[in-house]
Order: sequence, then structure tokens, then C-alpha cells
Amino acid sequence: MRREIPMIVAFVAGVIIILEFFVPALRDVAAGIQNWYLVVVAFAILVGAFNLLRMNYMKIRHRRADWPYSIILIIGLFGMGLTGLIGGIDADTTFDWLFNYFMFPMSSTMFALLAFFVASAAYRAFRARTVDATLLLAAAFIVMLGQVPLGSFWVPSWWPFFLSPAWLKDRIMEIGNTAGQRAILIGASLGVVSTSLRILLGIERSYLGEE
Amino acid sequence: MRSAFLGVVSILALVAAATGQTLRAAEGLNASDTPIDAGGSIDVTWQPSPSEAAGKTPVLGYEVWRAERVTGEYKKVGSVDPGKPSYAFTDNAAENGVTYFYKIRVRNEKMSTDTAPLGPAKASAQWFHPERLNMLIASIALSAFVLYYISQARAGREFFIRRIAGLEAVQEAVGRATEMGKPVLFVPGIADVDDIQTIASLTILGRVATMVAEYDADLLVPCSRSLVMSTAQEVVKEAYLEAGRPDAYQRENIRYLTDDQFGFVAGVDGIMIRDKPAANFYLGTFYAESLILAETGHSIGAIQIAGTAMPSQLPFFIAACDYTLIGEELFAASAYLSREPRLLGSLLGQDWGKVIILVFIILGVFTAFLDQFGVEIFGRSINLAQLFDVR
Amino acid sequence: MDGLTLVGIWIAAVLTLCILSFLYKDNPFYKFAEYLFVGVSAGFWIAYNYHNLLKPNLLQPLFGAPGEKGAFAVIFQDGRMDFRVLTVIAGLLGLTMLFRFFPKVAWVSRYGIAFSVGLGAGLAFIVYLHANCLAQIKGTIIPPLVFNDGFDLGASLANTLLIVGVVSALVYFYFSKEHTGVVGGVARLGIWFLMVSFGAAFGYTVMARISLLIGRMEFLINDWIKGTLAALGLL
Amino acid sequence: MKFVLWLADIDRRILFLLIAVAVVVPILAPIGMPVTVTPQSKSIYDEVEALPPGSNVIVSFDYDPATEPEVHPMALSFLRHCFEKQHKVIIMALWPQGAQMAVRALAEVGGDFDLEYGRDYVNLGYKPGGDIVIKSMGSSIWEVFPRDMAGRSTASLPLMAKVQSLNDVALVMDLSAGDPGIPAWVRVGNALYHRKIAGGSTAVSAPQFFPYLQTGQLIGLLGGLKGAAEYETLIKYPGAATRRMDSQSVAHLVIIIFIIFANVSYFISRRHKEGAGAGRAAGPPGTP
Repeated sequence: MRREIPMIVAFVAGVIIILEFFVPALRDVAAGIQNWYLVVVAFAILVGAFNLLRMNYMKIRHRRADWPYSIILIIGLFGMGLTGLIGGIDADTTFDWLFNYFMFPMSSTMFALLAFFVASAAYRAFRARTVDATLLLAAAFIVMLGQVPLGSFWVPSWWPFFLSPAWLKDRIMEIGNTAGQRAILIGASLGVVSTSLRILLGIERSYLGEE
Repeated sequence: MRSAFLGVVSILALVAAATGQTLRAAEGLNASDTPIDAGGSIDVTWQPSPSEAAGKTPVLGYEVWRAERVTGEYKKVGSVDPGKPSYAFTDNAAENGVTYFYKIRVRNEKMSTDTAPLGPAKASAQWFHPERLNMLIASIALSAFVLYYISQARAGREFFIRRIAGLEAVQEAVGRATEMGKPVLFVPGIADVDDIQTIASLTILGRVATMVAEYDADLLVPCSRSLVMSTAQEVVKEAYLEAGRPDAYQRENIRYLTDDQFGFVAGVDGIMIRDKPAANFYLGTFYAESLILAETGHSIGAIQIAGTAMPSQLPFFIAACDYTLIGEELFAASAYLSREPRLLGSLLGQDWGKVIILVFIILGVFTAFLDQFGVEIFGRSINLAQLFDVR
Repeated sequence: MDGLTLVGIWIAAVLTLCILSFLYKDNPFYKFAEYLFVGVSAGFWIAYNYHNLLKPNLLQPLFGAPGEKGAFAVIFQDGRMDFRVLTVIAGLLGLTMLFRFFPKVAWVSRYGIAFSVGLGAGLAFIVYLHANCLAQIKGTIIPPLVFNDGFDLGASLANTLLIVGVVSALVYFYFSKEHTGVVGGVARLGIWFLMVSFGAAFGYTVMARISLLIGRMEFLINDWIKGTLAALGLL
Repeated sequence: MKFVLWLADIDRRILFLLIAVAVVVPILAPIGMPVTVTPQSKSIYDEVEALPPGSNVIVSFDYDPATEPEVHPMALSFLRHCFEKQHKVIIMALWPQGAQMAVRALAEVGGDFDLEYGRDYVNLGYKPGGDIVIKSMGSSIWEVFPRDMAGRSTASLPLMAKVQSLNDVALVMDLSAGDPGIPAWVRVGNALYHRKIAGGSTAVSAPQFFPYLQTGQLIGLLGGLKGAAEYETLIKYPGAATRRMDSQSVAHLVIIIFIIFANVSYFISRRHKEGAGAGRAAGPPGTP
């Protein structure tokens, strides 16, 4: 019973959503249960936060490596969380200020690390070891060259247009990129559909854990 | 009705003529249930009053009035501004099954004129979306393929499945981590459990966890969603049980960090750089963080196996990881690793789906070619592309 | 620039440098920023979820919002039925998640999990079949030889390559046959198309990533250094 | 030979340093490299040029500070172009922080023109709902946005008195960093109401919009920083994007040179000692 009833819950929820696509009359029912999901997520985050707190509390208590940093984590968690819960999250609140000067710079700098990592990954991966690697390398090389003004700088006037990096780049994006991405999308959609089906019918139930 | 309409109009015209002005009623009023909806609404349409184009006094607007009986009490349900070639108003305040009568009132600064009432109109919900028949057929056909081969598998039929290099390497990676006495890191993506890629990833996590339990290595699973963490705990616990080592299961190794995309990456990078796992798995839905994880993982010398169906992130995994499961291979992984007949069966169903798709594309390409020259059958274009139009 | 903003910019600049220091190697500054970031962002999403999910989707429908009666008030005070009361079920499903705090009864949370997974499976079934399958097939059904007022060589080449690319790459994803012989050859061509697509997407994305770094560097140079100098009257 | 081997397995931190230098130096000392204009950017410019002065243009701000470096310069030069041609600009946002970005953009551009709020431009603010918002705007903008960002009644603003629905709008420019954004405007604004839609997006999203250009559902597209720089070139007002393109060019050049180095050293070291490629095989794995 610990697995059967949850499986029925999953089935009913999923089937309503699928039917709603074909049955306009179910619109409000489907919209209703989609809202329920948001409530479940909102409750679940408490479980996560509790887990995070517990892990870091244990670390401080047992004086494990790096424990002083856990204090900072807990201060950050409570500082940001309580400010938002009590003072609201709209523009010009304290929460907003904390977001702008604490969270946003860290988030965008973490994101910006990618500028360095695309360089190091390209340096390592783009070597003409095999046919596959050479195609990967050639496509990336031409597209990068075609992207920046520098790429069309050196092109003399007699150079045929179909060999200019900018023109080649557009064709590679249009044809090569579209073809590959499209096949991935179609293939993956079949995988998704059959996995969904297995979940709804209870064939795939590993997510429910042990008996 | 028509005579009543003419009657009202003519009386109003007489009144207007007597006062030296005219404002003629709107024309062509029509009211009917809004097609293909969940009910609760009626579409009202009409043509402008002839006075709108000709009149010296500008028309200020139109009002929609509604009653439940033709002679009943009319209430205003909406208004529309003038200046259009034709008008449409959707009355969203209708109750299903109730009969309604509508009239349109046109106003200028001095006076207003009503049309004759029109009705009855009823709102109702529709039970089928006819323009989505193709989706219904596709859903049923694909489901039928998958279910047929699952049942064949249950009946004991054996299936062949081609080699997937990334999955062959899973055992090797876990084994290497054990030899080196280092942990295995598994990142199940940053999406929640409502994403199928996450579920596929958690299924693979079950297999990986069984291997880890058998080898007696450590398994670290940082999660960016609470629901994923909860599910991962269940899955791993079950795997350890299956491997006969329930005592080795450590719940605190499957932990939540933060829902935030880059906050999560900062945390996982920290785990990698300090716990130095020897095998990293990145399976599931990834966004921009893919390359940050893979490059950090490479810098600590771990074997890295990635897999995602996000086309935008595959290039980065391909470039920075040792093995990458591309798109559908991620969904084939659980079947491949477990060799469970039912899962293998559904894989064969997917393959038949692909065959049908290929047939449609190849036939379709011919029809699209002929379509350029206006080839028709029974007066309709033969282009197969239109079959795949979904509204 | 007011004092509070200047303080904020200094904090932002120091945190930016802390994160960047990770590129050199792991160090206490990065560790500080990392732990702070995890904590702050977890707190952020708790507050965000409360205000954007829990309040509008559970609390307000049941208990009312300013100027609007909740379902309980309508039912118990006015004696009328209000279907928003069904939101209680959502609350119960959510509450099952809290059972995870107690390992003995943690299994109760499977109701919440199963509901979420089932809902996601239903949605994915439709969305993927619609947008990623049928729509993409439709996009591939194009004439391989294009005639617009005569034969169009460029468009024909582009279309033919696209069709061949999609078909061969799809064959690569065929699982229940060994990739040898004709199937193997076509699948091989498919991999080449996939590789070109990955290389192209990689090369194309470099610009977006460099843009992010430019954004951070401009912040450090313009807002922080020049801003501080300007505030001190040195610029 | 030693150098070649060193180069093949270079400490990636040297590469990081070079990237940082490549980005920072042009910020401090702009080079001013010329930008070539692509047809998809030119067509947006041409459309704005061709509209009769005083046409109503919607600019939808669907991005946030995270993508500011790429998308904001587009907003600046597009607004500048519209104001130059005396078009009426209606600003709205499908992203929560979009409306704030618009306020910033207006503050940066507005000063150069003699503009009056309510007559020359309005800011209707943010409205959640994506597709549904656009769909409702098809029947009445006044109903979707009863009040502007400052709380004034929309219908009472002189500019908006003449703009009742999408039918009264000549062009929509969507500045988009993701969803909702360009796809929503194409699906609803173009497909249902036949409005002309132009787009500006981050470089990451741009490729997925190419099909819309092919079918004419989008009249033009500014892709990433390059697209923004192209528009600055078109209106002859080089700004942040053109400046940032210098950093882009140099950083791309650094990466390209390193890829060449990597291959040269790979081939030399392979010829020297068969199979002694540096690092672990990182080619396209997972494939036979």
C-alpha cells in the first residue's frame, strides 16, 4: 500500500493533464492541479532548507573541517530568508538591496567563469585527433571566426563570398546546427514520451523507493 | 425576429427624424457559444452602425447588453470602442446551459440606439478539440508501440540493444574510484522531479548506487531541489538494500544545497575541489552550469560521464567530459544498465516510432516537392507537412 | 551616489573578486563566498517561494487577500460553496513532504513526490510530442529541390543537406540494431552532422560567455574603481 | 620540442589570464574595430526608417540584469532610432525586472530628445502571463494594462488614447533573454494578429529564432552583442556594444590562436612520439 496508492496518485494527475490537451472542458481542472504542484514545491523547499541547516549545524558541532564557513552559510540563509519573509520581496526593500549587492554579483560572476572555461575546454577538446573531433573543431573554428568583426577584416575583395567566415558561419548555423539539434529533439521526445508512459502505468517506479 | 428588428429600427428612425437627428443601430448581430473552450463564454459579433461612417456626431462606442429572457431585464456586460470594420466581444460571465439574449447599444453624445434582441445563445464546454486529432493519433500510435513491445518482453522475448560507449564506462569509473579510495559524485541535473530527464537520471542513479554499494565506495549526491533530494534518498536506500548492504547507506551524503542555479554550482565546485571524487556523473537537465561543472571536474582529474537531452548544453559536455550520452541515449540508459526486459521492450517501441517518423519524412519530402507545382488530390494539397500542424 | 549604494558596490566588488579567485585555486576567499552564496541563495528562494507560490496558490485562496474573501470565509460565513476550498488538498499534499523530517514515516512523502512526478510525466508527454516531435517533423518536410521562378540551387542544397542531416542523425539513435553495414554507414554520417552541430553551437556561444565577463569587468572598472574615485572627488 | 610539449599541456591558468587581459584592455583602451552589418539587423533598421513618422511602436522589455551586457545596448539604440524618427514608443514588459530595465534605458537615451511622457512614449510596466498577455492585447491594451507604471489610467494618456489594441501598432520590438519573449510574440502577435515582429536576443538564444526569420514571422533579429553593435553602426551612434565588441574580437582571437597552437603542438608531438597526445582523449567521446 505504501507504493500502490502513490502510483494511483501519479496516474490520475498525469492522465488529467494529458486529457486536458484534447478535452477543452477539463481546462479548469487541469489548471487547478497544476497550481497544487506549486504548493508541493513550496513545502518541499522547507525539507531542503532543513537538510542544509542540519548538515551545517552538525559540521559546526563536531568541528569538522571548514566549520567556521558553515556559520557564514547559516547567517546568509537566515539573513536573506527572514528579510524576505518579513519585509517582502518587492523593489526597494532590504531584500532587494541584499539581492542586488550580495546575490547578484556572486551569481553573475559564477556565470562569467564560463568565459574562461569555454577557452580552456576549447583548447583541450578542439584537436584534430579523429574525423569526429576534426568536424567539431572545424565547425567551431569557422563559427567563431565569423562571429567577430575580426573574422571579416582580412578578407580581400576578390575572395569568393562563399569562403568568407561570416557567410560560412550563417550556413553552418542554418543547416548543420539545425539538422543535428532537430534529430536530438525528435529522438529525445520519443524517450520522454515512453518514459512518461512507463511512469504513469507504474512500470517505472524506482522513484518511489523500496517496498 | 427580423420583423421586430425592422420595427424597432423604423420606430427609432422616426423618433430620430422627428428630433432632426439619426443614430442607426448596429447591424448583423450574432451570438454563439465560443468554440473549443471550457465553457462559460459566448462570442458576440456585429457590424458597425451605418451612422458610424456617415454620421456628423461621432459614435462614442458600443455596449453589449444581456438578459436571460427576450423580454427580461437587460444588464450591460461590456463595452467596445468604435472605429473598427467589425466588432467582436467575448462574454466571459456566461454560465453553462443558461439561455441568454443580447442586444447592442450604439451611443453618441446625444443619444443611443439599440438593436433588436438576439438569441437564445448558450455557453457550453466542448469535449474534444478537433484540431488536435493528429496529436491524439500520434500519442496512441506511439503508446501502442511501446506497450506492445513491453508485453512481448514480459512474454519472454529477447531484444538486442547496440553498444553505448558511455554506459560501458560506468562500471570502470566506479571501479577506479574504489581502487583510488575516492568518492563517486553524481549530479542529477538542476531541474525538479516534474522533469522527465530528472527521473531518467534518478533511475540511472539507482544502478550506479548498486555498483557503488557492491564496491564499497562513497557516493555523493548534491541536489538543487528538495523533491529531487527526497527521491534520490529513496532510490539510493533501495539500491543499497538490493546490494545487500543497507548498513552502508549514508543519508547525509545525499544533500540539498540551494535551488539557485549558480549557488548550486558554487557549492558543487566546492565539493569537487575538496572531496576530490574520482568519478563524476552529470546526468539530467543542465543549463549553463554544465561547463563550469565539467571543467572543474576535469581539473581534479576525475573520469566524467555526462548525459542530457538539452541540445544547448551537449556541446560543452562533449568537449569537456570523457563520455557523453546524447539526447535519447539518456533515456535508453536505464534499460541498458539493468537489461530489464520491460525497459528494453519500451526501447524497441521507441525505435519503431523512429521508423514511422523516417517514413513520413521521406514520403513527405516527395509530397513537398510535388506541392511546389500545385499537385492536388481531390482538390487538396498533397503536402504531408500539414498533417503535423498542431494548434 | 549615496553612501548605501557605495557600500553595496564595495560588497559586490569584493564578492566578485572572491569568486574570480577560484580560477587560480581553491582558497579561503572563494570558500567564504561559496558558503555565503549557498546560504543567501537558499534563503532567497525560500522567501521567493513563500511570496510567489505559497501565498497566491494556497494561503490567499483559503484565507483571503486584502479586499477579497477566502474560501473558508465564503463557506462558513456566507454559507455558499466555494471551489477554491479544494486547495486544501494541495496543502495536504504539501504537508506530506514534511514527513521526511521523521525517517520512520518518511514514506508518507511519496504522495507529494508521486503527484509531482505524475503531473510532470503527463505534461512532458504532451509538450515533447507536440513541440519537439511533430513540429520538428513538420519543419523537415521541405522540398529537396526548390523551384521559385526556376531552379534555386542555393535553397535546394540547403534543404537537401538539412533533410539528409536529420534523417541520418535519427538513424544514429536507432538502438535495436548493431551499427554495421548500411545502417552503420548512415549512422556514421549522422554522427558527423551531430559533431558539426555541437561545434557550431559551441563556437556561437563563446560570444555570449565573453559578454558576461565583459559585464563583470565593466562593473569592476566603471562602477567600483571609477565610482569610488568619483565619490571621493578624485575623478 | 620541449616548448611544444609544454604548450600542449599548458597550465590553464595562463589561458585564463590571457582571456582576462583580452577582455580588460579594450575596455580601458577601445580599439574601435568596424562592425559588418548582417541583413537580419539591417531589415529592422529599414523597417523603422520606412514607417511614417509618428507610428506606434511597442518595445517589449523581456530581460533582466543578468543579460544586461548583451541586450541593454540594443534597447538603447533601438529607442534612439525610434525617437529620431519621431515614432511613438509604447514600453511594456513580460519579465518582472524588464520594466526597471526600461526605466534605465529611457533615462540614458531620453535626455537627448525633446520628449514628453504620455505624448511621445509611455511605460506600461510588467504584466505576468506571456502568451495570454499578448493575446488579450489583441482585443484591448487598455484592459490588460489599465494603468501605466506610475499608476496613471492608460486610456487617459494622449498617446494611448489612439492605441486601443495591437491593431493600432505598426511594429513590435521584443528584447528577449528567454521565455516569455520572442516565441510568444511570434506565436500570438504575428500568427493571430499579423503584427510585424522584430526581435533582439542573447547570442545563446538567437540560433533557435533563425527558423522564424526564414518563414518571415520575424522581420529581423539582433543576435547578441554583435547584433547590438550592428544596430549602433546602422544608426551611426556607436555605444557600449561597439566598445564591447572590441573585447569580443580580442578574446575570440586569443581562443582561435590557442586552438591553432593546440593542433600544431598535437601534430608535432604525435609525429615525434606516436600516441603521446597531451592530456586525456577529450575528443568527441561516447561515439565509436
